[in-house]
Amino acid sequence: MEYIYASLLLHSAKKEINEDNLKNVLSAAGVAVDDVRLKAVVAALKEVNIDEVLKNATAMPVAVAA
Amino acid sequence: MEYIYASLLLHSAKKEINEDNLKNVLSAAGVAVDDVRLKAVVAALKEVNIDEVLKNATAMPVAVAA
Amino acid sequence: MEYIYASLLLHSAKKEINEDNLKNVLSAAGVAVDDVRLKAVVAALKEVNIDEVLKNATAMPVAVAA
Amino acid sequence: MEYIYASLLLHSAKKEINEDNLKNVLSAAGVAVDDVRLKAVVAALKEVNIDEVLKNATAMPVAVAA
Amino acid sequence: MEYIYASLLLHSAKKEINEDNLKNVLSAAGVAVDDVRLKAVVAALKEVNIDEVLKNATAMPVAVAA
Amino acid sequence: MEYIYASLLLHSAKKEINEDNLKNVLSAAGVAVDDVRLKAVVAALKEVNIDEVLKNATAMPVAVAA
Amino acid sequence: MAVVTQHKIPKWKIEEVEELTQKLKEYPTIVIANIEGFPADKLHDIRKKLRGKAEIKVTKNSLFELALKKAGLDESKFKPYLTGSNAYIFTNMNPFELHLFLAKFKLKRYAMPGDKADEEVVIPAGDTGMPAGPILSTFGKLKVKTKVQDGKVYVLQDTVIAKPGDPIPPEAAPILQKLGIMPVYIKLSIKVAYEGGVIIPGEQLEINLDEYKDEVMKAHFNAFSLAVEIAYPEPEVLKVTAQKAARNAISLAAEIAYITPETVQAVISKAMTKAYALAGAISGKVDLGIQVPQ
Repeated sequence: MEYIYASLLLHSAKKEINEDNLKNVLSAAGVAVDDVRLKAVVAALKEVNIDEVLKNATAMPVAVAA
Repeated sequence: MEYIYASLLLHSAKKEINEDNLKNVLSAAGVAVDDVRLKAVVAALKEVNIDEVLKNATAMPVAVAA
Repeated sequence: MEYIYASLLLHSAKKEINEDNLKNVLSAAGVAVDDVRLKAVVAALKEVNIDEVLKNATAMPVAVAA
Repeated sequence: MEYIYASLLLHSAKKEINEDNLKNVLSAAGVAVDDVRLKAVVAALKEVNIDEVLKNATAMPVAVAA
Repeated sequence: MEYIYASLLLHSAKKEINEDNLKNVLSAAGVAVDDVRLKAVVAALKEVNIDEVLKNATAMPVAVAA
Repeated sequence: MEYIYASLLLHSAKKEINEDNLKNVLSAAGVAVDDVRLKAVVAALKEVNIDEVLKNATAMPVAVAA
Repeated sequence: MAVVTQHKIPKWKIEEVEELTQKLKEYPTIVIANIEGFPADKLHDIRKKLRGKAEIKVTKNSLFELALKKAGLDESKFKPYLTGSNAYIFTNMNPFELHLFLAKFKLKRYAMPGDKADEEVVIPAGDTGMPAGPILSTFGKLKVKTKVQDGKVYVLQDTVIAKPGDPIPPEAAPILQKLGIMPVYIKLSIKVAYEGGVIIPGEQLEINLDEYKDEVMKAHFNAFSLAVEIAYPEPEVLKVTAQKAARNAISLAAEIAYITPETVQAVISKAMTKAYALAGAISGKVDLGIQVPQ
C-alpha cells in the first residue's frame, strides 16, 4: 500500500500526484520505486476524483457503527 | 492527516517511525514540518499498535458486506 | 453475466457498447455469442445512463450508514 | 476497473484468469495492456476466492435488509 | 398489486395507461377486472409523473441515508 | 422491465409463469414478444422462489429505514 | 566584619551547578515540573519508575538558571517557568513520550477534606481493626453497616461511599487512611518541556491516543478505499474491488432487467421497489386492496 499512502500524503499536502512527486516521497521513505507501478498508480489516480472517494470512505465506518 | 499518511507509509515500508524518517518523508512531499507536531506523532504512534489498528480497519468493509 | 461484465469492461475502457465491440470482447473471453441476446443487451443498455446506475450501485454502503 | 471486469468476465465464462486470457480480453476491448499491471492483477486474484466474493456481492441487499 | 404491475407493464412498453389497455392486460393475465378499481387506478395515475416516481424508487436506499 | 412486470403480474394473479401465459400478457400490452428472451425469463424465474424474493424486496426499504 | 559578605559560593552549590550543566549537555530533553505541595514520597516513586529512562533533580531555580548559562542554552526561554518549587527531569525520550510514560502509572494518595474520588471508594467488609467507640457514629453517618466484635468495628458488607467524581465525605478521610485506601490520583504537573531548541508548554503535551488510533484507522480506510477504486493489485484490495465490480454488474443487469440466476433477485427487487413506489404514490386515492409499505 506504500504507493497509496504516498499518494494520499501528496493529496492531503495539496501537491500534485505525478511521477516525480510520488517517486520523491517513496524514496524518502526508503521504498525502492518500481517505475511501471509508479506510472500505473499515477495514471489510475488521474481517473479518480480522490476527494469524492474519501468522502464516501468516511461514510462507511459510520455504517458499521450504526 | 499528512503526518499520519507519512507514518503509515513508513510503517508499510517497514521503516521505523522516528522523527528523522518522518521529517524526511514529509519534506519530500513538500510539507513544512512542525517540530512539535512531529514529536507528538512519533511519541503517540510508539504507543499505538498500528498493525492491530489496521487489522480492524481492513476488517471493516467485509463487516459491512456480511 | 458475461454480457454484463463485457459491457462494463467496454464502458470503463470508454469504448462504445455496440454489437461489434461486445461480440469481440465476448469472443476473446471464449464465450459463444448468441446474436439475439447480444442485440437485446446492446439495445437495453442504450436506454440506460450507465454512470448513473453505477453511482447508485456504489452509493449503497452509504445508505447503510443511516 | 477494466482489469477486474475482464477478470470477472473470464470467471463467469469459466475460463482461467491468467495473463494470456486476460490480455486477450483487454485487447479485444481496446485497452492498452500494461504487462506489469497484468502480472500484478493475475497474481493478486490468485489469492482471492472469486466465487466467495460474488456470493457476498449478490447477497448484499439481503444483508442490508437483515 | 395486479393493477400496479399491469400499469407498469404498459408504462414500460410505452403504451398509454387507460381503461381499455389496462383491462386488456389484466384480462390476459386471467384477472377478473373490477371496473371501479380500474377507473380509480387510471384516474389516479393520470395525476402522477410515473417516471419521476420510478426514478425516486431507485434512489430510495440513498434517500433513506440522507 | 416488461417481461418482469408481466411475470410479477401473473405471479400476483396466482397464474403460472410459463411461456404461453407470459406471451399472452405481453401481447395484450402491445409488446412484440421475443421468443429467446421469453424462454430465458421463464427459465430464470423457474429457478427462483418469487415469494421469497418479494419478501426480501419488501423487507428492504423498511429495514433500511429502521 | 560584615563586609565579608562578599558571597563565597558554597562548594555544594558549585558542584550542583556543575552536575546540572553536565546533564543539560548530556540529555536532549529537559522537562520542568511543578512540585509545589507534591508529596516527597511520591516524587521518590516517580524517580524509581523513571530509573534508566530519565533523571529527576530537585534544585533551586537560580542554580538551574546558572547551569543553563554554563551549558550555553538560552535561559530566557526558561525564565518564565523558573518560579516556585520545581523538579527538573532530564531524558533521552521526546517530551511527549515522557509525558505518556508518566501518565501510564497512577500515583495515589490519601483523601483530604474537599477531595473528589478518582475511583470508586469502597469500605470493604471485615474487621477494620479499629476499636469500637465514637468512630461507630462516623460509620453510621457514612451508611456503612457495622457490628462490634471483640471490641473492634466490623464492617458487614462492602459499601461504596463515593463513586468516581463524587466528593469524598470529609469524615471518611481518617477511616480511609486507617484502612490504607488511597482514592485520589496525583500526577506531576509539567510546566514546560524543552528539546532541541523547541519549547513546548505543558498543556500542549497532552496526547489523546484514541484520537491517533482513529486517525490511523481513517487514514488506512481512506487508502483502502482509494486502492479499491483504482484496483490496486493486492489481494485484500481486489477482493473488495471485485465485489464492487460484481455489484455494479448486478445493478446494471437489474436496470435493464437482464435475468440470470445471479441477477434475478436484484431484477425482481427492483421491479418490486418500483411497483411499491407507484402504489405508494396513488395509495391515498385508490384502494388497491394491499398494504403498501411506506
